[in-house]
Amino acid sequence: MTDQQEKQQALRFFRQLVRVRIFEERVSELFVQGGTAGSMLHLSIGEEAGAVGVMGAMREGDGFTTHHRGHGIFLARGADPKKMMAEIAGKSTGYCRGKGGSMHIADRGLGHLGANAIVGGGISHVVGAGLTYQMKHHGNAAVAFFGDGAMQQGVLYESMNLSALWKLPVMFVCVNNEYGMGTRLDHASASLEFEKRAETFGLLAAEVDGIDVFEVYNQSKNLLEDVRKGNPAFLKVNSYRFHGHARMDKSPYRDQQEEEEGRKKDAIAFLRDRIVKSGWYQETECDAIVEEVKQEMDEALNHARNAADPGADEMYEDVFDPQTTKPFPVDSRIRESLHLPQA
Amino acid sequence: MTDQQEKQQALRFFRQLVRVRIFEERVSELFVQGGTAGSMLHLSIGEEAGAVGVMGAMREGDGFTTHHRGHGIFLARGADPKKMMAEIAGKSTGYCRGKGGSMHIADRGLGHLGANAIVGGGISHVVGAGLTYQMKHHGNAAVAFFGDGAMQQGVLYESMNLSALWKLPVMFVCVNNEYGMGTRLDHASASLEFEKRAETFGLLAAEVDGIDVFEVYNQSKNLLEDVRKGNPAFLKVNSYRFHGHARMDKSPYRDQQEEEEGRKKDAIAFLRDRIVKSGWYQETECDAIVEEVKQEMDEALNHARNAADPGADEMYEDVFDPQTTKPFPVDSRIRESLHLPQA
Amino acid sequence: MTETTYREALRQALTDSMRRDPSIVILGEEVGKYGGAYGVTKGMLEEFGEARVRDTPISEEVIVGTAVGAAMTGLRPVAELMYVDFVTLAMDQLVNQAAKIRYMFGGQIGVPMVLRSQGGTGRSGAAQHSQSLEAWMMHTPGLHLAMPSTVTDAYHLLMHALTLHDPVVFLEHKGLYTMKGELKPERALPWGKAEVRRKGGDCTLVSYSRMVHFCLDAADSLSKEGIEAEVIDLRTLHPLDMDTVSESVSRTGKAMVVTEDCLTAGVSAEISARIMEEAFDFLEEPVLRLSGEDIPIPVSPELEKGSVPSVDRIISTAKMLMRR
Amino acid sequence: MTETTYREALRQALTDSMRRDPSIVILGEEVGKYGGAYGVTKGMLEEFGEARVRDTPISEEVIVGTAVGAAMTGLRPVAELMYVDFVTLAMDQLVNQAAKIRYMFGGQIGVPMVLRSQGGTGRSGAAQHSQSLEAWMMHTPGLHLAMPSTVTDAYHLLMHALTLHDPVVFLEHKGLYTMKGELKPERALPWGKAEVRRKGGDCTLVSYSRMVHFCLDAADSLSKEGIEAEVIDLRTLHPLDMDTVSESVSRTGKAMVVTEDCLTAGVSAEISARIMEEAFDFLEEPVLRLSGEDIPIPVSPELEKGSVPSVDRIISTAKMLMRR
Ligand SMILES: Cc1ncc(C[n+]2csc(CCOP(=O)(O)OP(=O)(O)O)c2C)c(N)n1
Ligand SMILES: Cc1ncc(C[n+]2csc(CCOP(=O)(O)OP(=O)(O)O)c2C)c(N)n1
Ligand SMILES: [Mg+2]
Ligand SMILES: [Mg+2]
Repeated sequence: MTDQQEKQQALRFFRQLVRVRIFEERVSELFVQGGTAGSMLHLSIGEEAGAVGVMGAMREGDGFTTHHRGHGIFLARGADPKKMMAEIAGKSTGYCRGKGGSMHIADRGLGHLGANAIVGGGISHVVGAGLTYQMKHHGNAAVAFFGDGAMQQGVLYESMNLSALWKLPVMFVCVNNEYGMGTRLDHASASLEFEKRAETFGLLAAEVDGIDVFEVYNQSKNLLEDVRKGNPAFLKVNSYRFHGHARMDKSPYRDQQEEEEGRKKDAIAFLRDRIVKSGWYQETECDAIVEEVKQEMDEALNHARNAADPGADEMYEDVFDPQTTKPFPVDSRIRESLHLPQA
Repeated sequence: MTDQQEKQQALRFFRQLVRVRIFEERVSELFVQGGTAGSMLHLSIGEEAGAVGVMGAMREGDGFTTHHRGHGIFLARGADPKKMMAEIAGKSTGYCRGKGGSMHIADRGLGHLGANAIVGGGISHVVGAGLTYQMKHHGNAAVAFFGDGAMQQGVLYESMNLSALWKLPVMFVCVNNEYGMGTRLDHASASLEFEKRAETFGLLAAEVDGIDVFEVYNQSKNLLEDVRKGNPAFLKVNSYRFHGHARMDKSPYRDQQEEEEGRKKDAIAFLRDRIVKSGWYQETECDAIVEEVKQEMDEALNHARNAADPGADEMYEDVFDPQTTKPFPVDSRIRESLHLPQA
Repeated sequence: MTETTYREALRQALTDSMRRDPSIVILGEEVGKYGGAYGVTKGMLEEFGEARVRDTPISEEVIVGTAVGAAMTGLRPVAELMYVDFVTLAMDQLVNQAAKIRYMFGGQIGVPMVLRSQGGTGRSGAAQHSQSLEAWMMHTPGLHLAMPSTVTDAYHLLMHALTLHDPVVFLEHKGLYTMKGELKPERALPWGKAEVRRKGGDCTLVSYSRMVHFCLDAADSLSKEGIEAEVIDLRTLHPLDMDTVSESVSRTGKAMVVTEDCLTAGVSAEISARIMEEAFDFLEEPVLRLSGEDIPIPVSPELEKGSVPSVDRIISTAKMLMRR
Repeated sequence: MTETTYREALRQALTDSMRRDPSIVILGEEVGKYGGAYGVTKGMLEEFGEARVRDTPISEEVIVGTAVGAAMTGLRPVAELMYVDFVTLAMDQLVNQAAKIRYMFGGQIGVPMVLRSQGGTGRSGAAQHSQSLEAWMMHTPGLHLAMPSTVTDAYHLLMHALTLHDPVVFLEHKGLYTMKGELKPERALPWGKAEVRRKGGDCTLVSYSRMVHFCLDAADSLSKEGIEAEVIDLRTLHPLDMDTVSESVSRTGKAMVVTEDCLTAGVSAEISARIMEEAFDFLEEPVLRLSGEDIPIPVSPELEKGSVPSVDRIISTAKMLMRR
């Protein structure tokens, strides 16, 4: 990368990081106002560089799945914050027409094969996507994002093995934020040698400090080059979960000092500092971006607030391909059995 | 071990190995005569040293589970071949009263917590047994025996992690016979670095050549010492499956040369050779043991043939603790609903 | 009268049982320091220590498998799955192992464990955090299955579950944890007995777990319109007390089963078929099933509500049942 | 008439479909070189090569998860689970993922895959290799569920399954693979239509998979004693063709559901409840359920046989049904 390219890249990354951060803050507001569908909202504040860095190295045509803490990843992929926010609010204009919500956002067009509310649930899907790419879309890669908690789910190891065995273009990205709910990683896993472990399943492996989006980007880019050739890889991005597990959790199980230390791993502050210190841009230019993003996200928030709920009958749609079979509503069934006219 | 001890040990091992081999041959006969319950019979011929060596290092009070190819392991533990053979024949005098069969033999008294017909199904039970021992029977160990095929089941890694995390007295023994049904291990696993892998889950790990029962014994003994102190371990015993996967399988997927080579890994021939060459005992003494064992196993075979089938009503027993609830037989239910007297 | 929450009653049952029986251990995700995702085990780590209240990694299959192995060797584990939806990851251990071990081994080895979990709608948890999967367990021989609806039952059923020698699936409802009621320590209907929660001679409503309360509310309204509904709470789905149900239907001639799980091949199918088998001659109308729709649970709060029975729909359905 | 086995018919359907549709891939344990544990895919590796006929490790969860991901991105996978008992290891992928993805994602992404497996008794496979678990899938919205009983249906249902845009669970019976019959290539009853396999006006026997043959044999014997039983083969459990069943029961007034799965909360409960709901006024007797006992399957061949319906018991039960 030339210095000029790096400079421009830095600004693009900065905007993306800020977008994730402010989007999540707006989700939080929406929650406080009672506007979200439920409270199972997992904010990715503190993990922005993992999302932006890896996504920066991905290409059009690549597919991916995320865990329940995937807003930032999808946003970094180019998601429309309005449609995201509407989905989080359970509204009809959302990505999934208000059926999926925060933990089940997906978009076929952007290659988002789905957020998943089962810890580890989406990991094996990229093995399948990788198979499709190997057979039909050579050069594409499939990437699974998941938390450190999923390192303890057996399906991850089955997935690694099969990817390596079949030489699939698959990358496994562990977004390590040190915690699975209230359990610190070292209380969940006896060994923390995850890269070595991945190697013993036949994968390439690397670890990167999630404070530096450029580092994440570079590592991902390197790995993805091999991945596209059929060498699956594992990448661990180390970061810290700034807030609670879900919006209601105040993390009473963490001590203050640890939290303060952890929150210093702030990829936005880190990058801003570098931008300014390198003389690439002024503080004011950074501020301007922040303001722009705030406006973008306020609009998303407003959109979500004002969007319509799905119609009651939509409940029965999308269970099956509409050309085939449909659920038999409970009330219709009862009326039929009593020989009463349908309502 | 003194030479005298070693010599006696050798003879004990020899007898055990021969018992396993001949027991399996008799099972095979029983099958051919149509006397077994079904055809899902998995013979452990070729894997005798794994069974005898590890069991030799275990103690009374230790618990274990086995996979579907576990006859030899249970026999080496001290099982009564009559009750085993009867169970394999589905007879009422079997270990499980004819309900479990070859793949579900168990015996509380001998610490056999069950053979399992689900590949990987019994592995996590030793984690639980290990927990019991840690809390109530300090010094005991729990050992899971499973095949190389189970190395691809996620539950193994969940089990390893939890054992290491909780420092449980657990040993995982992979009886590697190179094949899972028709699939050679290198077609099932991209990497064969299983010991290293176990280490990255926080376990002690070792590999041993299953031709030499003394080696298996020594390695097991070493590991078990640490295991009993709360350092879980993984042991891979390398052997070869002499015959087909199940009694009907002729292994057409293996080439002859490989099979010939594989069958040279014969722990019985190896030990006999050593016994004779070391001048510990004569050929004739070995032969005498073989004859004795043959007789023992013939008796087991006869017992199984002549034992009674379980009574038809036993079907409803053992679903629940007899003090509580019992299945409602389908026919009784029908009679009741038609107001007919019970049969 | 001292009021207790459902959550506290469960905790009390665990605590009383653990004080009595040193072989009881609790294991599951976040059961210790965090006190349980729904707060049931809060404070128990402090009383019983890390050896008996064990936080596990996120490894559902091994959580249940470990409980099975521990139960086989002399402990009495209470394993917790945070959401019943996650039992999908542990079905082998629950169905092929826990439920069958006594049988496969000819009665030698029992598996005295309790698998606690919670299900149901009400928190916009969407398709993977809102299911009611009890029909699967009811269909599995070898399992006891309890689904308490009241504070008192939460306590007594859990107490009893912790004395059985076979695996018990104990399913709570996420919508009931904060419900208050009187915990009557002295009384305990036997395990496997249904309870008539409200007497009535016009029709019989059969239910369990949260839907019992919906039925009771509906019955109150119906009563104002002159319809007296009898409300039966099954309490346990195995054992299943059909005698109480049949006796009621033989008086009312009209029955309706109200459940939150998906209708097709769900619990209401079994109850409905059984009512027909046992009270055919008394039935004036087909047994109605008012259950969850045959759809995944949508996240939208409005759609979610519409996907399972409501008090209003119980009322209107009961009226349809009573119309002629 | 050319005779074909059930196994060959399945293979033919896979082969014809794969020749037509290059996006179809087969994956599972031993499906390639070994040709499938029950020989269904024998020779297919040779014709279609290793890219399309894929042996997998023993990793059920990832077999199904891989199929889901492949289906979401443009392939049409046929995943095989060697025994349906092993679906316990893949329930999360089947139930929480495959079945719900279209819905959760608002209709954007379908999961066109077929999950083939086989179940049932008959080979002394004992408790973990003999189950009939179709009720679980029938209870899961989002899944099609086919259970062919004949050579012709084995072919046509599988052909059709491989054109649907949603996940299909396709359950064969281990006791049927060697059964011979005529494969009628031209005829195909629509997906979701039940077939009346035998006409009769005295009572209706409703069944699917292997039990259809038991019912037909029983009906032949009953006929000699003057009882004419109508035998209905459901063919698919989702969609479920109750019209054909209700029409029959409205004529006969007497119905019996014969299934191999455990009775409680099994498929026969659903069919029984539906018959009552749809043909209540015509029912002269309660709908009977002749299903598997509520026990794990024992290994002893005699006990195993006793644990599921037999021809003799169908006959004797039908006679009881007809007694008054
Ligand atoms: C299979 C399963 N088990 C448990 C849960 C409950 N749960 C949701 S998120 C979570 C913690 C996950 O930790 P991690 O994977 O590190 O992701 P993070 O929340 O830290 O982003 C848990 C236990 C779940 N959703 N799915
Ligand atoms: C969960 C599960 N998947 C598949 C099978 C079918 N099966 C039985 S044994 C076997 C091979 C197992 O190989 P391995 O673990 O190496 O044991 P071995 O037979 O070689 O002793 C397979 C695939 C099974 N019983 N359980
Ligand atoms: Mg985490
Ligand atoms: Mg093997």
